[in-house]
Amino acid sequence: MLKLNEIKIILEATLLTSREPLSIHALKKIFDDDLGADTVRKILDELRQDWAGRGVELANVAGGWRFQSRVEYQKYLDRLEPEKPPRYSRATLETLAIIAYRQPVTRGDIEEIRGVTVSTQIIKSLEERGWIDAIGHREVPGRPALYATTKVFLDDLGLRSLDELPSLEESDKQIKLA
Amino acid sequence: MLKLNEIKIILEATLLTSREPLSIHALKKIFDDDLGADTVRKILDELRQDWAGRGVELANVAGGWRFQSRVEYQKYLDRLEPEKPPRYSRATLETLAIIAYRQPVTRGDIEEIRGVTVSTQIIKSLEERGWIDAIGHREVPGRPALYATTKVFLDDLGLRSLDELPSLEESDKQIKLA
Amino acid sequence: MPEAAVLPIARIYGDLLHEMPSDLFIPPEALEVFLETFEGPLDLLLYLIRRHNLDVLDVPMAQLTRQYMDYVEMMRIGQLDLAAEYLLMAAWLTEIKSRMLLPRKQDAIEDETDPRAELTRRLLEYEQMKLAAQRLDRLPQAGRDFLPAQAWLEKVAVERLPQVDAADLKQAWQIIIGRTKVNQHHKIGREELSVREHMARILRYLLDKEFVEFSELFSVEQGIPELVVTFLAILELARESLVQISQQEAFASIYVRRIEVGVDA
Repeated sequence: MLKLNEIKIILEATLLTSREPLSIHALKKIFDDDLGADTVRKILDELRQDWAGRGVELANVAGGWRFQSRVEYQKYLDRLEPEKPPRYSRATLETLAIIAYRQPVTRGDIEEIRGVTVSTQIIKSLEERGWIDAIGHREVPGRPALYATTKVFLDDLGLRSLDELPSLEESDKQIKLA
Repeated sequence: MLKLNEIKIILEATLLTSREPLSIHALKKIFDDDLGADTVRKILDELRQDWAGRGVELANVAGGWRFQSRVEYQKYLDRLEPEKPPRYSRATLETLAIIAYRQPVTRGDIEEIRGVTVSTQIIKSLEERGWIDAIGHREVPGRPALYATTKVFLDDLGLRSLDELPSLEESDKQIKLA
Repeated sequence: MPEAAVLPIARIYGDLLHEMPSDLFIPPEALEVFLETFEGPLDLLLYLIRRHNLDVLDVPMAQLTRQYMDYVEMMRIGQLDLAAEYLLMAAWLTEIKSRMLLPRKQDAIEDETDPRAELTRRLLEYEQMKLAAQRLDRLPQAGRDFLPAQAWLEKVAVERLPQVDAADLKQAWQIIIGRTKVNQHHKIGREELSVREHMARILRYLLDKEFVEFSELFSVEQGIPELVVTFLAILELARESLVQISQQEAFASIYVRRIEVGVDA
């Protein structure tokens, strides 16, 4: 059984390294012990207080909890950030690639191809960007939404049609699993 | 003029939000005041101590300074992110080792040492990971590319320079062919 | 003891194979697994030598060559894809052995090097790199053993969205293939992509309509290739049970509709 202090250290490390906000539900999954949502929330509040007066704060945003820079310190951080645009996580890129190459697909299709769960967050961020949309449902139990890429997606990538995506003739496996 | 404590808060926030390791030279640029490299280094050392015993540590790698999770906590972080970078096959690892220890080398050099053909896929996967790149050509017929490891490779392995690679050892048993 | 001697050689039906049986007998079904664990002829030779060296200091060339040939023969019988490198090594070993059998002349040229020296040099160099690779793999690795901290950088001004280009998508796809080993299932050429694109276009078109006449989905002015692709897209949609194609009687109009089960669109 982990001590509360240990749990706090683990929660802090998790939130500091996560690319996406994490819900309490997700955070609970880190621990073997059946940790109550209340306990997690209490520790998050403690953490928030621990971080008071620092340049980074623990915030509760729509998607969950995340560490983020405080607005007051923005001017310093801006001086560093070179002109490098942010990048999507591998999970997001792979999801997008599957939708682009195999459309129309359901989230289940994507999960089957990737072999892991696809978070709602990923689908949502691509939808919000206007790159994919739900164009119908597959008529199977649960009626999952079918996703396809949009015209905005083609425009943003400078493509006239999906034909212009690189074709994938190579069949070589590039990375062998050990 | 900023107080030392203020500088520390800013440095911490900068390093926590940066996508890449930051050199002392880069960190100095955040401040209007002409901050000495010594001062920055001193504060970084303090920060490192402040973070002792936490799940995240301040590390000094080839590209500079960066906050990263401690290896001991990875097992917790893994529960949230089921995806890991691919484990490399022995062929890929041996190719990487030869490039790391014998650089710059051509594909022919690698094949000579390993005694087998090195597939294009292996070289490509290491290039795509950003761990190796072609830094020129050997001026022999065919002008084969010369490969070397990159700063990203050192950063990803938490090393400051190639000197810090595990030292090469010969097997303690000699080979005597009679 | 070098690590190679400690690690299991192969896993057969869940059991770890730690040592080769001394008579070289390998259950036929284990042969392929076993031989695939070698990274090439140098690796195989090292294995044979290191097994010896536990008690014998000098490895007799003749014996080494014979054992190596036995393995190569097994690969041949097992109809494994016997890489040319293995045969090249076989030739080299035979050459060394035969040169050693030749009587040496007293006035042999001084600078004629011992043919075994080059082989030894290469074996040692390979072994060194093999060990280095193992050590390299044991270093903590970003993404595998630790993660860089990444607090969210709040952007007050314009939110900068990640850039993606077509090459990123291709690379992402290749990584998926690499991971899942389902390559031939997912070979995608240009033709298929345009069919996929039309499938999405048709489904989108059908989104707020109940029935659409078959011909309505085609635009004649786009040319024949376009018609063919549209047709293929409709067939594929039907195959994946995404649309239903119906015709009341022969020569009547054909209608296409999205498949629904009692739910309004």
